[in-house]
Amino acid sequence: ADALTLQLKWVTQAQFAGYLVAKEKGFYDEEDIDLTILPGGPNIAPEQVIAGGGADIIVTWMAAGLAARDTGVPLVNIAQPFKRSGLMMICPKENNINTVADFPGHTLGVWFFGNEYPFFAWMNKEGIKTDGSPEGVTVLQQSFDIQPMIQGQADCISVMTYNEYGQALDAGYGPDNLTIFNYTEMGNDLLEDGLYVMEDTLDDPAKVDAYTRFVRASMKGWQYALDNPEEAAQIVVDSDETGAATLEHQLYMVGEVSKLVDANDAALDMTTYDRTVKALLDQQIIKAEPEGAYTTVVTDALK
Amino acid sequence: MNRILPILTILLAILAFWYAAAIWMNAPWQNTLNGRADLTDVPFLTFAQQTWGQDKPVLPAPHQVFAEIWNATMGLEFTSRRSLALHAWITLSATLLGFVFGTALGVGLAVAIIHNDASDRSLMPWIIASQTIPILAVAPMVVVGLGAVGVTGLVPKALISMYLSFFPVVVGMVKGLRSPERIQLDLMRTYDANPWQVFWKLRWPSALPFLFASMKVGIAISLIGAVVAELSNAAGGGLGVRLLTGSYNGQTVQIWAALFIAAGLAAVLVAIVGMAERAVNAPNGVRA
Amino acid sequence: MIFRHRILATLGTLSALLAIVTPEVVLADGAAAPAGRLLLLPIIGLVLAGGIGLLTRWTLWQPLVSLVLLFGSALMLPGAVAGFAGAIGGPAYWQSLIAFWLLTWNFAERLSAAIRDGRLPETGTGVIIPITFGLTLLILWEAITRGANVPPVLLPAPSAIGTQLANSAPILWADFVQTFIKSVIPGYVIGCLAGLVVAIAVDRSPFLKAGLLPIGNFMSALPIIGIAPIMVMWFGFDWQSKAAVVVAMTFFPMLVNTVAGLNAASSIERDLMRTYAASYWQTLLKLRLPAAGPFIFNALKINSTLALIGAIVAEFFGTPVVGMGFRISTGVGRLAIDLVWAEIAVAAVAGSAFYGVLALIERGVTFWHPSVRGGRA
Amino acid sequence: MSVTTTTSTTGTGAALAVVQAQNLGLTFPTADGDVVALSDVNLTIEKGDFVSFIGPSGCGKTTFLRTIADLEQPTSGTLRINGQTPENARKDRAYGYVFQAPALYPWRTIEKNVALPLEIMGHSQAQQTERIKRTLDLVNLSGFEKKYPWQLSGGMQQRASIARALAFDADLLLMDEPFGALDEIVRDHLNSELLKLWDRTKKTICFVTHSIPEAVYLSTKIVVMSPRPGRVTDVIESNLPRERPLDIRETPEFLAIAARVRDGLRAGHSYEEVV
Amino acid sequence: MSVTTTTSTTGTGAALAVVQAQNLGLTFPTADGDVVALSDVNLTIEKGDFVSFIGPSGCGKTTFLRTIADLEQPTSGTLRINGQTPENARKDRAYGYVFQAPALYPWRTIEKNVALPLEIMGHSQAQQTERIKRTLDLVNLSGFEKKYPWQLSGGMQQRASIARALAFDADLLLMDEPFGALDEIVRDHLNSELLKLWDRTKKTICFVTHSIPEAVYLSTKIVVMSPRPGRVTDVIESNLPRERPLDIRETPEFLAIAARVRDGLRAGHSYEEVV
Ligand SMILES: Nc1ncnc2c1ncn2[C@@H]1O[C@H](COP(=O)(O)OP(=O)(O)OP(=O)(O)O)[C@@H](O)[C@H]1O
Ligand SMILES: Nc1ncnc2c1ncn2[C@@H]1O[C@H](COP(=O)(O)OP(=O)(O)OP(=O)(O)O)[C@@H](O)[C@H]1O
Ligand SMILES: Cc1ncc(C[n+]2csc(CCO)c2C)c(N)n1
Ligand SMILES: [Mg+2]
Ligand SMILES: [Mg+2]
Repeated sequence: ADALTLQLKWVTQAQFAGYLVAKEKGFYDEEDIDLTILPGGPNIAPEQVIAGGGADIIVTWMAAGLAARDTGVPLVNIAQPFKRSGLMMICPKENNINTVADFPGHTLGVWFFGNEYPFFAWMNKEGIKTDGSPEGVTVLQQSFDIQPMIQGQADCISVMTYNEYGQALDAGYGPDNLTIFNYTEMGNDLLEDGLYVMEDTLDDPAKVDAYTRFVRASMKGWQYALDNPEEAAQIVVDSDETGAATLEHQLYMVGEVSKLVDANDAALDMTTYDRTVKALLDQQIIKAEPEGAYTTVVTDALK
Repeated sequence: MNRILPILTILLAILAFWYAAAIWMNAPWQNTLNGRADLTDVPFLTFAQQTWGQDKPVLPAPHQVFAEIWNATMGLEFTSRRSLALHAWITLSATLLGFVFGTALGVGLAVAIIHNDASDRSLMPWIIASQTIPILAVAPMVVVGLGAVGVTGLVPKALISMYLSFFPVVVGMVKGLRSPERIQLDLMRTYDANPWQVFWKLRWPSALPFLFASMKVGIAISLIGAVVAELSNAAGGGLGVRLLTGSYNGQTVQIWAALFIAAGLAAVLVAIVGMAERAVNAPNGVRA
Repeated sequence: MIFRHRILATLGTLSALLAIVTPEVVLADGAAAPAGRLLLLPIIGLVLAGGIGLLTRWTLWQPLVSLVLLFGSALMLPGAVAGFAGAIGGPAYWQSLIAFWLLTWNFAERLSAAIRDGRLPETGTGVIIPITFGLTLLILWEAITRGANVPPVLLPAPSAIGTQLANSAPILWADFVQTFIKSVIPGYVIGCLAGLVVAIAVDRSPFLKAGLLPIGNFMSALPIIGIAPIMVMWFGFDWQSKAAVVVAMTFFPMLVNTVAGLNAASSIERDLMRTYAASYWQTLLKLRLPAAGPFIFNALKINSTLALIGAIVAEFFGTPVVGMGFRISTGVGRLAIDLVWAEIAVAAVAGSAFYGVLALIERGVTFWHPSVRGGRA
Repeated sequence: MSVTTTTSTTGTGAALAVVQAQNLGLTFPTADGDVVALSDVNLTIEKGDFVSFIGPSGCGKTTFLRTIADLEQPTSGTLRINGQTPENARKDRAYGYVFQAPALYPWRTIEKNVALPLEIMGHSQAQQTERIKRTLDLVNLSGFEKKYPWQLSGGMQQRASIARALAFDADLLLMDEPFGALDEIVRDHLNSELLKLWDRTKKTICFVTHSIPEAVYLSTKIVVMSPRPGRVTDVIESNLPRERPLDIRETPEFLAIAARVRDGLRAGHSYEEVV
Repeated sequence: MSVTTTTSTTGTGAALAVVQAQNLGLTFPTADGDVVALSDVNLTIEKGDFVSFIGPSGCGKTTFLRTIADLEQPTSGTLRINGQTPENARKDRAYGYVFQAPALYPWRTIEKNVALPLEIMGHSQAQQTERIKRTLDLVNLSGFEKKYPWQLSGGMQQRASIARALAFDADLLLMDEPFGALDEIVRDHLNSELLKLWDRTKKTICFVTHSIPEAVYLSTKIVVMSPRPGRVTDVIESNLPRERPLDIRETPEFLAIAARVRDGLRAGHSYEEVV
């Protein structure tokens, strides 16, 4: 069997249900792939892990992947199961923020660690300064939870539809007392959880073949997860070594993730890709139009 | 008895203060909740009880924390991923491994330093400087870097523990190995003792009290190292990971429970070193 | 002693000689290799000259010249051959590195022997050895990261970090102000003062002392760093929460040390005060606080390293978009690892300077303590 | 034992007694049983007396001095200093104490160490300067005012501690082996200086020593003690003249008293268990 | 100064000399200038001599003993121990050294402390047991074998350290104020014990003391030293018989020698700068 290591971008949760289910269900074994899944965390940069040789494939956001490519880690997107973004910004109504025009003068919570690019692209597009000046907004590096909103430390916070938004709902917030800015609905979405490998490995046909089988099994896993949310959530909970995942929350997450993933099509959507590249170029996060940052050999082979 | 009483009194005072603080800190959220539920004029006692029973309180009440500790240790199979006992064990093993590494490294460096002027002069300033590096910043890179060369699991955490715990050991041991007075060293010289004999018959026994004092600090720091290392890598579990995930999910009770268990662990470890100290000292005849 | 010097110098010189004659095993690029070898030769020659300088009889200038030669060659080693893949990373390359290491070690041995024997003054020359050691580490680091092709995103070379230090000075300064000036200093001052005051208060009551001390001892052994997320929850994301973490981390070491220090005055020294029928405050000010000085400074020094770590860790749990901890965590996320290391370097320098200043003040204030007047710390 | 003692010490008008001990006892409770440090001690010291205490190690000399100084509490009997309780006497700053060890504060210069009691007792700056100068002169330490204790030899440190005890001019001096660490010549010198000081100032001095010649040379009264439990076995009144040149030590009168002291000592000295 | 000395010490057949110092000098370099601890010392000690060194504090007594023991290096002149360099003598384990302080290792029992040199010199277990018993008997410490040093009084500790120096039977004993911490009675006792030991074993003994009677009582030769720089000012040969009861100290011969020593001491004693 071909041994492959997959580095996730975050802790074990239903955001990665497809891979976890495929492993648990033996889909990788069927494809003769011996897969190790490494959970991520707040200080683990998958790009760094793969550059150091600690993983073969990583799950990461396109913006972070391209930025890494720009700094000399030649990452290539081989598949993109996530078609839409789950990122949102929510503001409790009492803060009187109803449109983007209301932002100036307020404090906004943003996730960093490679997750900040969509926000800055959006602000860039709206022409809002992010340096804390009165006519701009004050940015706060938000912890990966909704505490800044509950504590009133930020006027708006970042959430993922499938995770923190659920926590906000639990805490008694909802569409009627929140203003919600959904990146996808605003047309500001950048590509999220894609699969990336190192460019030089694509020269090796055997590797490409292994990647192809890996992606095929993964998509099968996604399909299975979307079809059987309860079982998928249970698998996620069982795979979590930290014991932090709860069935209820993971079930919610599977439901929300299913709205973002297309289990039948792993191919990259070029419109979103172009938007992502443009956003990064506009912000000068990358200096030049990327060449060869994606390949279709794997997704083509799937057909 | 007259040693326990003051401690108990202080503990009670802390507990009382804690309950009061819990009311105060959880009140805003409780007011929001009550407001939503259209509850007005809640009597104070009821309100207090509400603040002590929140799901995700800003400050959990002591009984909530202890209930969580109980449920997450005694209430679960040890092998369950939710079991804090399991996570404590994971952290403990990294702590112990790191402590052993750290003590060995510390003693080794100290021996080099006292026997070799060049090492003393070159190493000591950098050993101090090494401790000013924010280890938490380096920890993830250590984990990733070692992962890249195939070292995963316990060892990277243990290395971070080692990095923190070797320091008190070097400092203490250098002091200890240098603690023999000149006259005691001269005595050895009049016997024409060789360096090996001087070390084992004089320096080492005089350094033992220092070694144990440093090991007490070292093992507590080693635990901090393990927790810090876990904070930066959720893989594999451990108390640090529980702190982290607790914080992601706003599970304050879980954070506090993990903290308390870490605290208890530190206390037990220090106590064990203390017991070892007494066991070793007894035959050496050192006064209690 | 002299014998060991000889062995070291001989080994080092032999190693350098070997570097000349070792054939390249791997020739990555047939054309580049001979050129790389050519470039390596004069460098190895320099190392050799340095080694021979060390081997000959001891006078003061010889080792110094050797050292200059050694460092000169070592600095050129990774730099000059950067373009020649065949030479870098080859056996000759590693041989010269080993030679370099052995010879600098020999240099340090000789210099410290000279200081010990009184041939060189302690002041001034005393700092050459640690500096040499630090430079040697840097050079080895540079040479190894380059020679072994360590991915820069895992561990950048010191030169890259240095460049980043220079280029990002404004950012680094802003971060330094946010973390060190705004969080560490106030937190440190408040934590230490509070520990001191509480210790003095506790000291008056044997009951409180009996109750608080074990608890304080216990608390100072705890992973207090774990309260960072809680403090961010309580005190907001700006510097206040970081300062709070620092206060919590520095309080207990100070409490415990001061209480121990207040008991450090010997019973005969106290009896003396008693024979004068001195009041509590007179005894405190004239005897017990001065006697506690070394303990208090001990806590101050411990706390100086704790404080910085505490503040940086707390920044991992939410901060404005400035600060050393913030830069480090986002830097890793953006793979700006050289910036991360530049930040770490700033932290280390700031921390060492903080510690150094405290150590200096300690020398001044507790000049009378045997550990201070007895020479090296 | 107390019988011999009583004869020579009681029956004196209490009005003049600087120290008066009656059936004084002191027991230290320790982990392995009580230690009786003083038992049934009867002693009267009158104004202007120079009393030496001599006895084997551990016989309770230091304890007795400490009890006078209110640093230990007697467990039985009564003790009066200038007719008051030891505590009140201490609060009156009735005595200066020279400990067995110099007990100088290492962070203070010699002059500041001598100034310590003056500061505490609230003397004016001018008075302090004057007294420091005078007492340092007296113990031959002029020129060392600005030195720190650890820069001085053991003997100089001991002299500084004597200066400190003299600085505030208490009428009663308690000195616990002040010259133990000094060589014979210096000791001789300080002995005669001390005698002169005593003669000039009419202070009352309680002096602990291990040296028989020293005790005989200095004292008007020699108290011989024996250990387990600490008792006074003999009180020897010296009839040597107040004026004592150093070579008085070779006179038969001197040697006779010394022999009596030695006998008293040897009697209380059950060799094996004591040393 | 060296003139007086030379007359009485040189000119002896070097073959028998245990210690032979010629123009010996030792200077300590310190931060504030050099300290001349010994200068131009000429001295010959023959086999079986009991030599006392006496002189004010800081005159170089300890330094001279340490130089013999190869614990300090002379900066001028020559020194021969049994005709060898001090270093070789030390490597031959030619002497036993009793320091000014007991320097017992607190983690070893008394018997283990005495065993220390034997362990280091590789004596067999049986030999060790035998010698420990013998030397502890000699210093009257039988029964205290299993005690730790801190469970013993100062005097007992000092005796243990003497036992340790005797255990390996070196022919030369260097003793630096071994009885300084003891009271007079115990001191007398140990003095006569030491004399007996010396008489019985014919060892050569170098003995530092501050006490004139002690020096006179014990020695065949008294070396008087004076400080700044440390010089030998007088070497007094004692003609007292080898057999010396304690009351020899009251004889006129004894007092005469003592007076001579005292004069020698006082001469070298420029009081102010020395203490
Ligand atoms: N704090 C104490 N606790 C218990 N026992 C004590 C204490 N202080 C002194 N002793 C004991 O009381 C006895 C008398 O001690 P003290 O110090 O008065 O003797 P000393 O005559 O001054 O002896 P030295 O000549 O050695 O100074 C000794 O047996 C000693 O062990
Ligand atoms: N290591 C040293 N460095 C500098 N000076 C020293 C050193 N050791 C001794 N001295 C000085 O050498 C002189 C002689 O000292 P030594 O210890 O030999 O005196 P001593 O006669 O033994 O005095 P004591 O009777 O007080 O023991 C003194 O002035 C002392 O300060
Ligand atoms: C390193 C890292 N940080 C944040 C996200 C974004 N994200 C995706 S899900 C989620 C909520 C946590 O469960 C967050 C914050 C990420 N993908 N990787
Ligand atoms: Mg005493
Ligand atoms: Mg001496």
